Amino acid sequence: MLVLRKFARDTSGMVGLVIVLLTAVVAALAPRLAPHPLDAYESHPAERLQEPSRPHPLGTDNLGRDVLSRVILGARAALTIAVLVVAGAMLIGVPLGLVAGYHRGWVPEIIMRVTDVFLAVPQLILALALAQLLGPSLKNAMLALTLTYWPFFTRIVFAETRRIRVSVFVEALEGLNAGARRVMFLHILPNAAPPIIVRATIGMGFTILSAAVLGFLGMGATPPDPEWGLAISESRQYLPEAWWFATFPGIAIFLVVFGFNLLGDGLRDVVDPRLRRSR
Amino acid sequence: MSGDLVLAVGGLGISIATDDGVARVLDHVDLRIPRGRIVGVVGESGCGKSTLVRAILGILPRAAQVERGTILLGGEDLLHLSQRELTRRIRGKEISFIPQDPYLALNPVFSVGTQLLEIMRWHAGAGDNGDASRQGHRARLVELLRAVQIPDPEVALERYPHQFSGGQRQRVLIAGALACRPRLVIADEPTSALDVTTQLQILRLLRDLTNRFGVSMLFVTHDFGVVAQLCDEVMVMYAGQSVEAGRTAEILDRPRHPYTQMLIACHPDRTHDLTGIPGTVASPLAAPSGCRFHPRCPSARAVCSAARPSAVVEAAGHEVSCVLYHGPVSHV
Amino acid sequence: MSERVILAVEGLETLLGGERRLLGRERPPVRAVAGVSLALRENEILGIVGESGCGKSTLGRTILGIQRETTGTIRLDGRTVSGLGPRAARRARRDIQYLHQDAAAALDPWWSIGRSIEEALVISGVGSRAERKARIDRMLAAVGLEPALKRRYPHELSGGQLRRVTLARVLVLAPRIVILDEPTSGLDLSVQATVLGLIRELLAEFRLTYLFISHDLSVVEEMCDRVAIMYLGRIVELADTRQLFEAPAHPYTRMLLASAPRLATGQDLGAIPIHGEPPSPTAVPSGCAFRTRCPHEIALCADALPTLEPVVHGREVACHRWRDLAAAPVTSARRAP
Amino acid sequence: MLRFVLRRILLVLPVLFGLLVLTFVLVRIVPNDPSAALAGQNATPQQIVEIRAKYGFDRPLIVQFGIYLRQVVQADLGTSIQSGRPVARDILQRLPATLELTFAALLLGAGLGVPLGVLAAVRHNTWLDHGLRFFTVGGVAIASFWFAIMLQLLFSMQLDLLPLRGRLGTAMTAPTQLTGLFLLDSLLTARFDAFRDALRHLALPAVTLSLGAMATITRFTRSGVLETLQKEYVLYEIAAGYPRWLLIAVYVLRNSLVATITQVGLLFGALLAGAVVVESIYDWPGIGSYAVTAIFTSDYKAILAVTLLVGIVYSIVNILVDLIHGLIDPRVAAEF
Repeated sequence: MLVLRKFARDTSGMVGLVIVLLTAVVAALAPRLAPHPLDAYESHPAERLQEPSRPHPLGTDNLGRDVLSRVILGARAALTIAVLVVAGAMLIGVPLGLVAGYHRGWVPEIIMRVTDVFLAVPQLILALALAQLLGPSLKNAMLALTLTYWPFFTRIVFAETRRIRVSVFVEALEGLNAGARRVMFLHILPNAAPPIIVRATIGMGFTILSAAVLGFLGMGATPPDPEWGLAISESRQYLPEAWWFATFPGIAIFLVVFGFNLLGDGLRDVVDPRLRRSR
Repeated sequence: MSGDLVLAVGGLGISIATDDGVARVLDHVDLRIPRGRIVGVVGESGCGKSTLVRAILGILPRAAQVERGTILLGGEDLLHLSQRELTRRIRGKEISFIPQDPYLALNPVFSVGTQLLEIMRWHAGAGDNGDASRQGHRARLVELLRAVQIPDPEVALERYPHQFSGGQRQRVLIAGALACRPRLVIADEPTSALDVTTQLQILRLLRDLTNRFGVSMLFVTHDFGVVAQLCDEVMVMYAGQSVEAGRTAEILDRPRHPYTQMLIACHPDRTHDLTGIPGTVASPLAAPSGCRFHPRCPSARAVCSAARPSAVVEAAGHEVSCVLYHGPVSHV
Repeated sequence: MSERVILAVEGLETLLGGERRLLGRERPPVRAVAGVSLALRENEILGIVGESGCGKSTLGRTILGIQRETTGTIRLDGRTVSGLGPRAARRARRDIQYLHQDAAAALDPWWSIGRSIEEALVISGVGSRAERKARIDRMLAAVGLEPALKRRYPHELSGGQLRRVTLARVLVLAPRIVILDEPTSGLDLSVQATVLGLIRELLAEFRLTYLFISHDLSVVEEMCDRVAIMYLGRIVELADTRQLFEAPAHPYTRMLLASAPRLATGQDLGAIPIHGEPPSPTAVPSGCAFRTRCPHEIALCADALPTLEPVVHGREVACHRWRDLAAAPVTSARRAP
Repeated sequence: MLRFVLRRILLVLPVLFGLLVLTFVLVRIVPNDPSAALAGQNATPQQIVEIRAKYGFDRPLIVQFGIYLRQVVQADLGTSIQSGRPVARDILQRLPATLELTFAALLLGAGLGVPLGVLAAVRHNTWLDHGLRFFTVGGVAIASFWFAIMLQLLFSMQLDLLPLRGRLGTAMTAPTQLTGLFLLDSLLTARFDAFRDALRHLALPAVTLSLGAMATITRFTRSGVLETLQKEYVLYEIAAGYPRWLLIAVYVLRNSLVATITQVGLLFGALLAGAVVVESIYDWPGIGSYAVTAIFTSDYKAILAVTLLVGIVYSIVNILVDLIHGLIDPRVAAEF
């Protein structure tokens, strides 16, 4: 396909793809890759806050656990959260956007007004409030993120559907007397897919960041889970001496989110016809 | 044809590097525009009309490469000028441009007056920007808007493009094209987005104004009917080659080149058996050698694929690039 | 062409848009079609001609049924098919199909040509898979396309090929009437000729009737049996093609004919006075809509709406002054003999 | 234009109403016992009973919503558990600090982001463009709380160049309150020592907060300029002989800024969200750190009030964005 060939030429997009694939592999094989897989939950007070060294390349934390191992194990948590939250948000948001964009009348009106309300508060703040009300736990954090992320998909799908709905080929299908469901799911949805995919890709990175913030503020993962945001939060009182404790989980977050963003950005350029021509 | 040429394009060849290889968009184009005349350039899509226009204006895309040829404006080869000189002296000043789609050609967020006065101010040059000349520009622009029959020109200057109809916008653009007293106006299908009654009014205006201001015009179009209405002379292009040029009546009534003959025969005013021209225009990525029309030409011979035939003078000012006319005497 | 009327439209009116929003500027509806009556005869090509915004496309869409008529009746073979909801209207009018102006845009870019054509049959619930394939192959051959094309995608085809594909998609449903909306717009002259030739061949082969919407007078003169001229939602003149082009009766028809670029030498650009642009469809003048641009306007034109009245057999004009003007000479660029 | 403004404001009203419904739903329906939740963890049974009576939790939901609505309109947002003072007063007192921080970040982000974006577009597909792309994609990939800690680690703890936390040094008295923005107040009252100190304290939080905004603005300005450069009117302007610098600096930029400004409106939300994290790390006495403390102490009234306030501020900013939009592009205002 032309699109794939074009994407293959896009260096930064490919770098993003490689980072994302590597992260996926690391997450899948985390317990095998981590040098000290048991450090997820075991502590070794004797070895606390050791500088990076041969046995602990990234040092140890306040409980003597291997930072490298916990960073690797954290990848699994981060990716799981991202996939579940984005998938959940799409499951809610995409059909709503499709229905609101295709039909006219009060149902779309209500859907879009509710979406507006959700979008009027920054997602993170809403998620924080919701997570707090539901009670701090990883499960509730994910639920809060999902329940506040779907409007982004609704809005994109809505706009795309409105645009495609008035296109000539949809009118031609109406001339052939095609039904609403056929037009919506067989024609509009595939045509709206590229921006949805881009949004989902970037949304993965975004969700990893948000989840880390929730973890950092104590609204997400709970100790002793190996989660990056939580780890950085735990590290604060040991600064500036134990700099490695704070630094490496942050670099891990950066790398993974960077990978998703590069990938999404590359995909955007491929699917965005406006930027295809260069003058 | 007199020696008094405003513009002379000779043997122009341009290629553009694309993802799929080098496209030889223009192979060999000759074009002459005598002073005070309106010369039409006609051809179907992909014939290289717009590349020719962009080459003359010096606004070819970055990937384009001029391989050979000259573009002489009053004896000066524009291809040898830097972008800086083109901007300072040529574009908008010596050669101005009327674009295809009046709906898209004006910047929507600036008033019409701001846009047109900016051009005039810029081309007036440094040291000529005092209040007096500013008033002068404004007065001249109002005069021009009146000449293109924009009602209330003073008020019109303050208005935004979306407040004008398509025909009025095209009038504004014509006024803009004449603002800096150019020698040559290039009009790129300026009426194809307009309805026929509006089109005729615009064509009339162009005809009157070229006479009145003594400018020459290059008029690009795909419509032979418009050529018949407006142009003194016409040049026919096929796949990056100029194939025939001459007086309009001569070309329309006695076309010499097989392509011109077949194309004119496709016009519903000239035919009743709608058969078209067999085959399709070759991609510039894999253009045929020699005369690029030879794969579709019923009169093609072996020599046609060898080299592009040079132009032959067939009648006064009528030149054809086709071996059918390569007699022993008339060869130039 | 027979005299049998296959489609009769009576007093058709279509209002478009129109909304009143909170604190927003009120937008009155546009009468895109403002009372059109016409009869389409079996196996004829009836041209609908007018400038952009005259309502010719809306008329086509209303007759097709994807745009609902506000008032008026449409009878197909004597059967009333108007006054129905959108899907019911299309079911009742399945004998009418529509060819879109922009063939490239009329096909879903994600679907292969074969699937797009087959979908027309699937929606109509036609036949088994094998039967559909046979019908599609036959139709592709009829429009002059290779069966191998079925696996290609719209962006891989040329303008002429796409036009043939969209023709095949509507003809595979075996319609009796096809509304052709600017069927050659955007095509090069040489391609236009072959497409027009094909359209004419198909008329005979499938015993079709065409409503031919166009702004290109050269094409219309070549293709159509009869022509209706529209101005701001109304038909102002309806006549046999030859009659109309030889002796246009309505002042607007005269203006249109005189403006049209024709392939004839020795034209005089200034022969006919033409002024103004068509008024906005949201502010149609009272009485005769054309009076603001008409050189022959009298007081009556502003007061009374002229209706289509028969002039001679088969010819109708909506002008208060056609009798006075019939005497006046007409200049227009005529096609070369 | 007036009609346009009024219409924009009217369109926001349903959103604000929706916001009230949302916050109402959040606190009345999500927790098991809203009275207990509202009273806080250390409340006595007596307090819970009082709360129940005050908010009418024994009455039908619709009545409760009416009570809630009246309280909000009267700016009675309840008493904060952490400070023991009315939430509305707490918020009013802390709002200027947050505004100072977010505006500083926005100014920094736009001031650098717009030129960088134009540069990237003009040098499209060069190493500079690719480098800036790395920056724009990377800038939004950094967790702000981590970035804040890293900056503290480097500039405060290791190099000792800038203060670690707070809005002013402990020895410094705050300038007389006029606007509540320390930078502005200190300048207006000619307190240059306070200005210097406030600026030093503002530097790290503002840089932290602006990083993502700057990246986003750069990116949208770049694509806006690139898109505008492909427009037909730019081709016309080039053909009319506009020099390139004039074309880009005036004609292209103004069109491209439409996209950028829309983005700034959306970014403001991200900035407010970012302020929550950044303020709590730098101990910045604004709404954000207030919200975080509220979360830790389960101070529902404060959480709700902040959510409501952020929604209102965000809506106002977006009205402003639309107005600027209308001023830049006359077609937008003409639509209404």
